[in-house]
Amino acid sequence: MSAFWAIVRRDITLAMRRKAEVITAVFFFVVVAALFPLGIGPDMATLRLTAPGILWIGALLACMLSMGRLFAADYADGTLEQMALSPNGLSVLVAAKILAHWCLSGLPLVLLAPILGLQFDLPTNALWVLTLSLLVGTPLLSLIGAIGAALTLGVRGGDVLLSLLVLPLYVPALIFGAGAVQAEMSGLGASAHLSVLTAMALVAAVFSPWASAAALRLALES
Amino acid sequence: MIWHSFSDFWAMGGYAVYVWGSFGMTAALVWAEIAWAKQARRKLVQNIQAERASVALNATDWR
Amino acid sequence: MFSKSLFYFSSPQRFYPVAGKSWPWFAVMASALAVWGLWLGIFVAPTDFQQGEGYRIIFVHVPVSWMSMIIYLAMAFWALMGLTFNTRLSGMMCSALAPTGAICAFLSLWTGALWGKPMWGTWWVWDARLTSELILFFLYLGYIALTNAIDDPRRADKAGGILALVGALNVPVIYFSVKWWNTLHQGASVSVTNGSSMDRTMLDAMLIMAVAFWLYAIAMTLYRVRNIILARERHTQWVADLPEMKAMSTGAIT
Amino acid sequence: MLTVSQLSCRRGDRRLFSHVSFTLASGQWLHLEGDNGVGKTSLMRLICGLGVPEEGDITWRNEQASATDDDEPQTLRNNLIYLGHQLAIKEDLTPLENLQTHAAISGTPLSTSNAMAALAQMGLRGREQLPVKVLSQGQKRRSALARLIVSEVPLWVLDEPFVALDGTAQEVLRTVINSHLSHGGMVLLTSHQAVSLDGQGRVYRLSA
Repeated sequence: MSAFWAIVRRDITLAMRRKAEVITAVFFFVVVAALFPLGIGPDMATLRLTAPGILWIGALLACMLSMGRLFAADYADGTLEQMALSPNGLSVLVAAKILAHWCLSGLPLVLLAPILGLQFDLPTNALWVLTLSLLVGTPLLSLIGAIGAALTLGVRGGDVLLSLLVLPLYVPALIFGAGAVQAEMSGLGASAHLSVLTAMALVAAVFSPWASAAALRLALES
Repeated sequence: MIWHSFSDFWAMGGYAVYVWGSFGMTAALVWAEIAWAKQARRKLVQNIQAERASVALNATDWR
Repeated sequence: MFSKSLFYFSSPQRFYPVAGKSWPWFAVMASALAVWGLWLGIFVAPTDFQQGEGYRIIFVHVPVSWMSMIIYLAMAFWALMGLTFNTRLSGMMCSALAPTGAICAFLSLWTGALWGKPMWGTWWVWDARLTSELILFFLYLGYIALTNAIDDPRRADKAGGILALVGALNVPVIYFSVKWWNTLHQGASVSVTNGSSMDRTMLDAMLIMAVAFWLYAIAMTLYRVRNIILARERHTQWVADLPEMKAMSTGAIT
Repeated sequence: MLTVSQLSCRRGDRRLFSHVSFTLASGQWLHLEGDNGVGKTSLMRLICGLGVPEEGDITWRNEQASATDDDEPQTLRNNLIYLGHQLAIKEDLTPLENLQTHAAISGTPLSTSNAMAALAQMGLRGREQLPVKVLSQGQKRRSALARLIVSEVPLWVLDEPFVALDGTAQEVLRTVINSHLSHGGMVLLTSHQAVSLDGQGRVYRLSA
């Protein structure tokens, strides 16, 4: 277990010594969310209706943006092969990297979302549900994205390929995440959506590190 | 046989664009897929033959 | 006995002639059934009293939609075989299936849109089936793009296999999530085959067409897997000894 | 004891080497030699489980080695340290942090004082807390080599360990390897220059 936390700490330390990359993804989220009203028009009723979808798609793209770098640096400098040789098992270390990725790219979005939701005139209860749905949903995005990042590691045009592979797999997360906020606003209650989202995140938490580790071994063997 | 005339058949009861659009695209893609696979095979066989021929040629030249 | 013969033919060298002998039979049967099914579907089946002649689109739409799903399941099956038993043929079968699957998914979308326009008055409806079909099409494209981008065939096969399995797990989740989303939004949930009272001839024609597409997919896959085997094994002696390698080369020189 | 028997490796269409066999027992070292591109690195990666051999076996203490995620302490993967062309050093971390992270990954217990001592032995005294990016190429390699000093595994697989090191550093490395051999360790290494080490050593010439 100490190896797990060592990797989490190392990845966060590395990111803190190069803050620009983390800040870029967060800034991207803010800019995208600010551009949508300019494209749709300032009508508050429309904005309130579209806000959950816009914020969720923004989060999804921001997560995508940083996903390509998840394993790239460790692959390039040989740390990944050392991880593959670790007696702790590669999948445990991959899980640590996914957790660190979420702390750096998912968590800031969760914290920012209620502020951006205010721009869209979301009611208070909807803001809470939005934050909660992102809190459960962004780990799911990191987990699914990790499989794509591992599969496309070191492949020609990997970044574009990554989005082609991963975005379709994000559909359920998007539907239930944005749906939770819409259900709350329409008075149906969000608990059903949030439980499905949680269940999907838990399944992905079991399956994704294992599948990613298998894909990473392929990248190392070729 | 349910059609009374040829033009009747083509008109498809007013749905000609939709029905023939569907059947036509299906036929076109099936044809394209077959042509593509056949061409791929022809190219591949030629490539392999050329490769083998060049290996044989170089082997005699260098001796 | 079964598993023994299974592994016997899982060698590309042994499978190559088997595939070569069998694909023409599947192709002939597929063409014969397609002619029969089209004859029944276009010339014999009566006009639908609700949808007029427009319903005839189902004779391609339903078979290609079924095939797009069956082919993905077949890919997931071969992916599982490849990852558990480590047989080389499995990955080749997987990548041989994908293009036909992608074409079927595209045709399903195309014919679905052409069917939807006269029936619902719109080219596209965000219902569970059409949306899942669209995602399925993206999954096929992703698989093809990934396997083509990786140069090392071993990694391409295995990475494609992982992707196919992850996708296969996701398709039902996507279907049910879109379905739920749709009911919440009170959208149209119309099925192409309203199912209630289909004429016997219509049903026959549709099933015959479905079998024809199935056989077509098998023939195409066998044909394409031969190409893949040749490309992978190009430097082996058995490929050099193939009659087709010699027949054409003497022809080319003289 | 490490036993490699009838190992063959293929890279794409090209066969690198075939039917490589050797054994390596406690206290022994083996110098892999061969022209560029003959597959020395590939052979080392196969032994580490970072590749799949076309045919042949690798056994460790008479057990088949496997690359899968099994946690049994007996497996070869848990008994070796691999130092490849890529140093697995993070430019933004200090040598001390790099060493500590690596110890955590490889499951080696390591106290800060031991880590400092190892870095000092590699001649990095006073540079333990500087980011690696300000160090020279040779110093980077030395901070990677400090892993050997703190490691507790019997088999060392070293790909060109002497490259880019000055005379002093080479001498230190030789001392470290000799001490490992005298404690019953095994060393498999490649080098473009002749290697003189204590203990029982051999040269294995790899050819296509």
